[in-house]
Amino acid sequence: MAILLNKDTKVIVQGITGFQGLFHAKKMRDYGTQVVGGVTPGKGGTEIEGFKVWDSVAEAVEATGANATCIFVPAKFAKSAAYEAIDAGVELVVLITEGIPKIDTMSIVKRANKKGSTLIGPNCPGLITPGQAKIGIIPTNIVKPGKIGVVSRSGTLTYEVLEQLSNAGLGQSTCVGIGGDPYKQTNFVQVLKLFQEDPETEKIVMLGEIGGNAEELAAEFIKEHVTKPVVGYIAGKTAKPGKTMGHAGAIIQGGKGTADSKIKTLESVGVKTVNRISEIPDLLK
Amino acid sequence: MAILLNKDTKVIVQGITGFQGLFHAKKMRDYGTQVVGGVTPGKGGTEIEGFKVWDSVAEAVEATGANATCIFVPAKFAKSAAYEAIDAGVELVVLITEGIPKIDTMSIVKRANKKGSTLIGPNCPGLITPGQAKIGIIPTNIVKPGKIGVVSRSGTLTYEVLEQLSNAGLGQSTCVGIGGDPYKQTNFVQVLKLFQEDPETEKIVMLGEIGGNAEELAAEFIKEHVTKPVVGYIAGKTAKPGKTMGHAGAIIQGGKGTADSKIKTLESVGVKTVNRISEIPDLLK
Amino acid sequence: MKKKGNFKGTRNIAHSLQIGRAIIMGLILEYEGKEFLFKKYRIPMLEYRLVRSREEAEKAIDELGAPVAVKAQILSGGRGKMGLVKFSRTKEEALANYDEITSREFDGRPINLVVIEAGADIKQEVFVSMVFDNTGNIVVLFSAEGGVEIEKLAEEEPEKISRFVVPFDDEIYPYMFAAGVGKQGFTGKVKMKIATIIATLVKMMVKEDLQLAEINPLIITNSNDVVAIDSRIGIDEDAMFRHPEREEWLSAELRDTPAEKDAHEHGLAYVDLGGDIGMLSCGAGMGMATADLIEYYGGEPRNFLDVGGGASPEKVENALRVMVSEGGLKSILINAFGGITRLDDVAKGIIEAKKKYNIDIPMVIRLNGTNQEEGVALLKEAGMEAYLSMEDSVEKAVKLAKGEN
Amino acid sequence: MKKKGNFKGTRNIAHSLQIGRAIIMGLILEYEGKEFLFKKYRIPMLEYRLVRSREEAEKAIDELGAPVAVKAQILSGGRGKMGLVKFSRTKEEALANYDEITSREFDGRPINLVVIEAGADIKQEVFVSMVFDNTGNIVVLFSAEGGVEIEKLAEEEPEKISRFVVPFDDEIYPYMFAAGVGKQGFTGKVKMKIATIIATLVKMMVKEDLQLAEINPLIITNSNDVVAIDSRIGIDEDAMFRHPEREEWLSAELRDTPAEKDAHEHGLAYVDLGGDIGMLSCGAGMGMATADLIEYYGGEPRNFLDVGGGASPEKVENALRVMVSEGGLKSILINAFGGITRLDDVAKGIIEAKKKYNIDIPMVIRLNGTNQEEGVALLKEAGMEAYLSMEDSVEKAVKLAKGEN
Repeated sequence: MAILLNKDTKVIVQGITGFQGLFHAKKMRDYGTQVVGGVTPGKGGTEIEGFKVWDSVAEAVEATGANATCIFVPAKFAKSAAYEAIDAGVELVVLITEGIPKIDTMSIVKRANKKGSTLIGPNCPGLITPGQAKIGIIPTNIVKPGKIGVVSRSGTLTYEVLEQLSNAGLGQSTCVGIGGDPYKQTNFVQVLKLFQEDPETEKIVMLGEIGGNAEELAAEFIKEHVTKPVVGYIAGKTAKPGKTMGHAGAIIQGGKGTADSKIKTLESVGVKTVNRISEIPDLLK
Repeated sequence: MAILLNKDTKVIVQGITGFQGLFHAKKMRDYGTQVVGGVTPGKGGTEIEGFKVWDSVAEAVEATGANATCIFVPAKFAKSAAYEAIDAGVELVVLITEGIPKIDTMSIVKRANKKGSTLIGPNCPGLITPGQAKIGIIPTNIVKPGKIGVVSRSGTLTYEVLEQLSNAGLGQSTCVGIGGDPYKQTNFVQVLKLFQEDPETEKIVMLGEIGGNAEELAAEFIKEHVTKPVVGYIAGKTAKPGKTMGHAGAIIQGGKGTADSKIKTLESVGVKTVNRISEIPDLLK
Repeated sequence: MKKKGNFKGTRNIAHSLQIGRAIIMGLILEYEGKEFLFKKYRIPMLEYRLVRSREEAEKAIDELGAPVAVKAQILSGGRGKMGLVKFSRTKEEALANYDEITSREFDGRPINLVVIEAGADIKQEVFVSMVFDNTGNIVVLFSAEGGVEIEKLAEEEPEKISRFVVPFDDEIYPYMFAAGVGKQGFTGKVKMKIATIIATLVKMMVKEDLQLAEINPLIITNSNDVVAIDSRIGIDEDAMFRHPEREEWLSAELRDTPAEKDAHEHGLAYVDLGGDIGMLSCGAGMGMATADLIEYYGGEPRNFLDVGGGASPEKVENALRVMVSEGGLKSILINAFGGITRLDDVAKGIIEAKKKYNIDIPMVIRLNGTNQEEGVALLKEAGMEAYLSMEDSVEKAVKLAKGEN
Repeated sequence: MKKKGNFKGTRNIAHSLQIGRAIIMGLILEYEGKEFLFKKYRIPMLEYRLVRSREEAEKAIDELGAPVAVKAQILSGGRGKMGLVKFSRTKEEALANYDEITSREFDGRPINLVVIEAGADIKQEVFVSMVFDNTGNIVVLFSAEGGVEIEKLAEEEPEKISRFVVPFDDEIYPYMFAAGVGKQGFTGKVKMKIATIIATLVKMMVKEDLQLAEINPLIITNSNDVVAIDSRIGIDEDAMFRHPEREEWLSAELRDTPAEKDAHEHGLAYVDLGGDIGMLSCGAGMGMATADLIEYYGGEPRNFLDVGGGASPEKVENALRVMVSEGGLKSILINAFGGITRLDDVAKGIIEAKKKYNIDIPMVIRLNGTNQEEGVALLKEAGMEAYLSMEDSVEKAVKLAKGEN
């Protein structure tokens, strides 16, 4: 089963005629993902490396029945691209683009919530269900099918963890990179819920970072709703506390958001946390 | 019972320190309406002719429990004033102001719909429940309590009708002036529904005008839901068809909106229509 | 144009007499739509010049080079059919067309504003037009078949028109129109250029307080550019306080006849209806009903003239001045119902006007309501009578206009 | 500031090392907030001049007339406590304060931008500050007790702070803040002036892509004017493409150290962390984890330096150049996990940099993943070794920095 994505998911790539879009569209297809085409406004009716191209998501969806999209367009156009996918009723919108203005991201999240799309990202590596399909840029050579669910705020760090898991013989059900931006729709809680409900996922790895309160919210959720074992890692212990967030920021943030407070909160609800990534596989055995 | 407004309704007046606001606040109070105060931003804490003044509707509502407002502020500030009332949870918002930009009116209607306020107007004379209370500018000397519900798109024409009804011994349950602007929340249909449900209303008078499709929608509603007798009048037979509405306007409007087509549609669902206002009382007897 | 901000006026309803309340707007000139709106929003256009004299026309033709189009600037669509837009292959032809057009009149005024526009390289003409509906949506029509017979096309081959319905407060992007434009046979760059222009117009509708935005034709050139040849824009006159510069536009002058302008400046609503019975009402709905009643009794109202509720003596006096300034009246009907209006004030205004402007056209006055007795007494003093019933007064005015008694 | 538009970079996470990902922003100068934002939105202010020399300062003091405030322009709050804002009763005092302030340094730079501001007639100081929360709301704090001890007030007397939560996409009006401002003891005109300024700031947050907007103090004068004395604004650096003029602001220069600036210009993320182990990672999360691991083994990273995923040899080379340009390194750790990144590219960059910049600081390299064999082979050829495990490489780098082996 896995979560969010499997071999039946029909994926389009927005920005498919760009360098990154095309490169990763091919990688996705090579892995077995059903990439049914792509969208680049103004290039509709053409074809590129075997991918059909449409001018708009609505037209691509009408023609192919796509239910997922992977967005590679530049930050300046990301809002319009994401809106387009959401408006066309695409169920799973994976927004790889980084550097999107905060206001634009908030608008995208709001529209996705309103129209019922699941939005992964922005500024994320996407997701992969090993052995079935991937959307995004997670390398395929470091994953293998199995029963560990992985959810992560960090991109490259995830790859390190995936490889260590695979090397230790711990395959993955699905790995979701939720992305590093502060505003998002799909956060730890949403993915933990899916992993908890997924019969193929037995244990969960959660890779967090300093800042914000996503890990704290995850801890609350785990306490109430997650019965599967969770192993956690928080990056950023070295980081210095911020100085630029203004009085309102400081008052709202309070003492929260540091690595230590996150680790403490997670431990308090039964999550085993590690100091070094290399300790993760052992805790899952 | 009557509809929308009775002697227990607590009314504030927005723009109460302006000439019109104060003049009509006094008239309303004189008629027995519970005018519990008024709002003029920047004049909070003062008093005028026995009315307490607040800086904002929220504060006035908190202090008085007001559940209705009558807005007399200039068109330029009408949107903010109406938003303020809606946000403060005021149930009945009567917007007298005319000349409000269309986009502003659409925004007000949308916000009222979203937050559950009933909006009467803009560009309307307000409403009166004879013998109990009035909100707006309908003269009180021409009405008398009774069982005829009156709903009208026109201001002064309504007064003529009210006087003829009263002179003929036909008192009114409530008279609602829904206002002449094309965009509104409370239209014929909404008022007809309330009159149909109101046990004190026995018969209904409906004063329409050329343009738009409010009368046509009313006819549809009457056909399905109104069992009480309805008498109708449509002003504007003399009017020439428009030339400035563009192709889109012409195509969307089609042949609808003329006095003749409205009269025909109303007659087809059993509404008795008249050519002269003086014929109305006889049809109600 | 009258000052805004008074909370109970009558201007809108005057317009509604002409066009129905659903769509109330002030058209602006093609030139204004292009110069003040399309340029700002970067809608592609051909080069053009506004000219006011034969010398300016000649200079413009020389600068742009033949062929050019010579286009009368009037507040109306259908200029092509009227022969007021003329394509001209040579300079001589262009000047001849300029002379012909400026020799004509429209709406009772000479035509002296003309646009000279560069010639176009037209592969296809398309059409886009949009208005608000009554529920807060912008309704956009688009067809690959531009030209003037759009209403006919809508009736006979509705599938050739794509219709988009956009909530007024949504954010607007070209993708929203791509599939619909695609259905009319466009693809790739041309499709997206058209979709972008439609999106831009929709944004303008909200940001610029428009009530109508139409480009017909929008052309596709042989090099696949998409270019606006015409602009037909209606503005929301109630939003003038947000766009004060529009008070100075040429169209603000052209929109009203001199009598309408005079009336508006005094806070009155005035519409010329073409008959012979001068009509003054206190309140707009009453005005409409009175006009209807005049026709019911076989007469023809000369005008719609409304002083609104609660009018002062001065306002009534001014209204009568405006009314008689137009001439052609056979009788005058004053229908005053006193709700907010004080009838003694109305009577004072009538008496003063009659004296000041030596009005000797037969006058029928109806007074009913607030301060009726005082009003009737004042009239009597001045040798005039008043009716109580609206019907009776209208019937009398019609008879007088027909020379009966 | 680096160019935007690449879809997978690393700049944000570098900032996140300093301030946590929740609030990522670039502070601007008080002067810029006032000159480029407050003026545009008509927030009332006192007269002020930006001066860059003693002559300009003297001229400004003469023009404004004593008393004046002399205010250092630095990218930080708390200037009062640092003695970098000084009220001056006379011209002499003002010049002395100017001399004192400009003799000092902040963040390793001389202070040479100063604002001279007219003296204020202060009846009361109040405080307003706003940021976004993580759910798309703007959170506004307002207190009638302005000054610098706001965090303390929030803790000890929270009822003295009014908190407003406004959805980012709502339309904003002063009425929304009137009751809350009223609760802090204001009424009538002063209340509405404060509410209007708060509403204006909230609008600015969205329209101007801000991440922080704070006025502390906002003052009420004896004539009941409400005037912004300070401005503390953080901008969303990801929105720079909508505000290209900000690239030219003075704060854009001040925000980064020279090494950071150099790094950003080459698409690298660089943060100075103060230790002695130079650290280069391919990917930002990896960088954070590597820094943590360095501390875990008892070392101190000199920097956070990230080339991102899929880096070219040139990028790696530039990163090493930036790293060594800062000095003070006892060892260098390169942690490359090859997912998208090709490790032969990383190896090429390392070899080239070592040669070009004569780097003789002990270097520990970890290569694991895509094209690992090729990378290791290239290093071997150049006389270098590579670790496979992250832990081992970090441990080694820490030992080297401590002079162990």
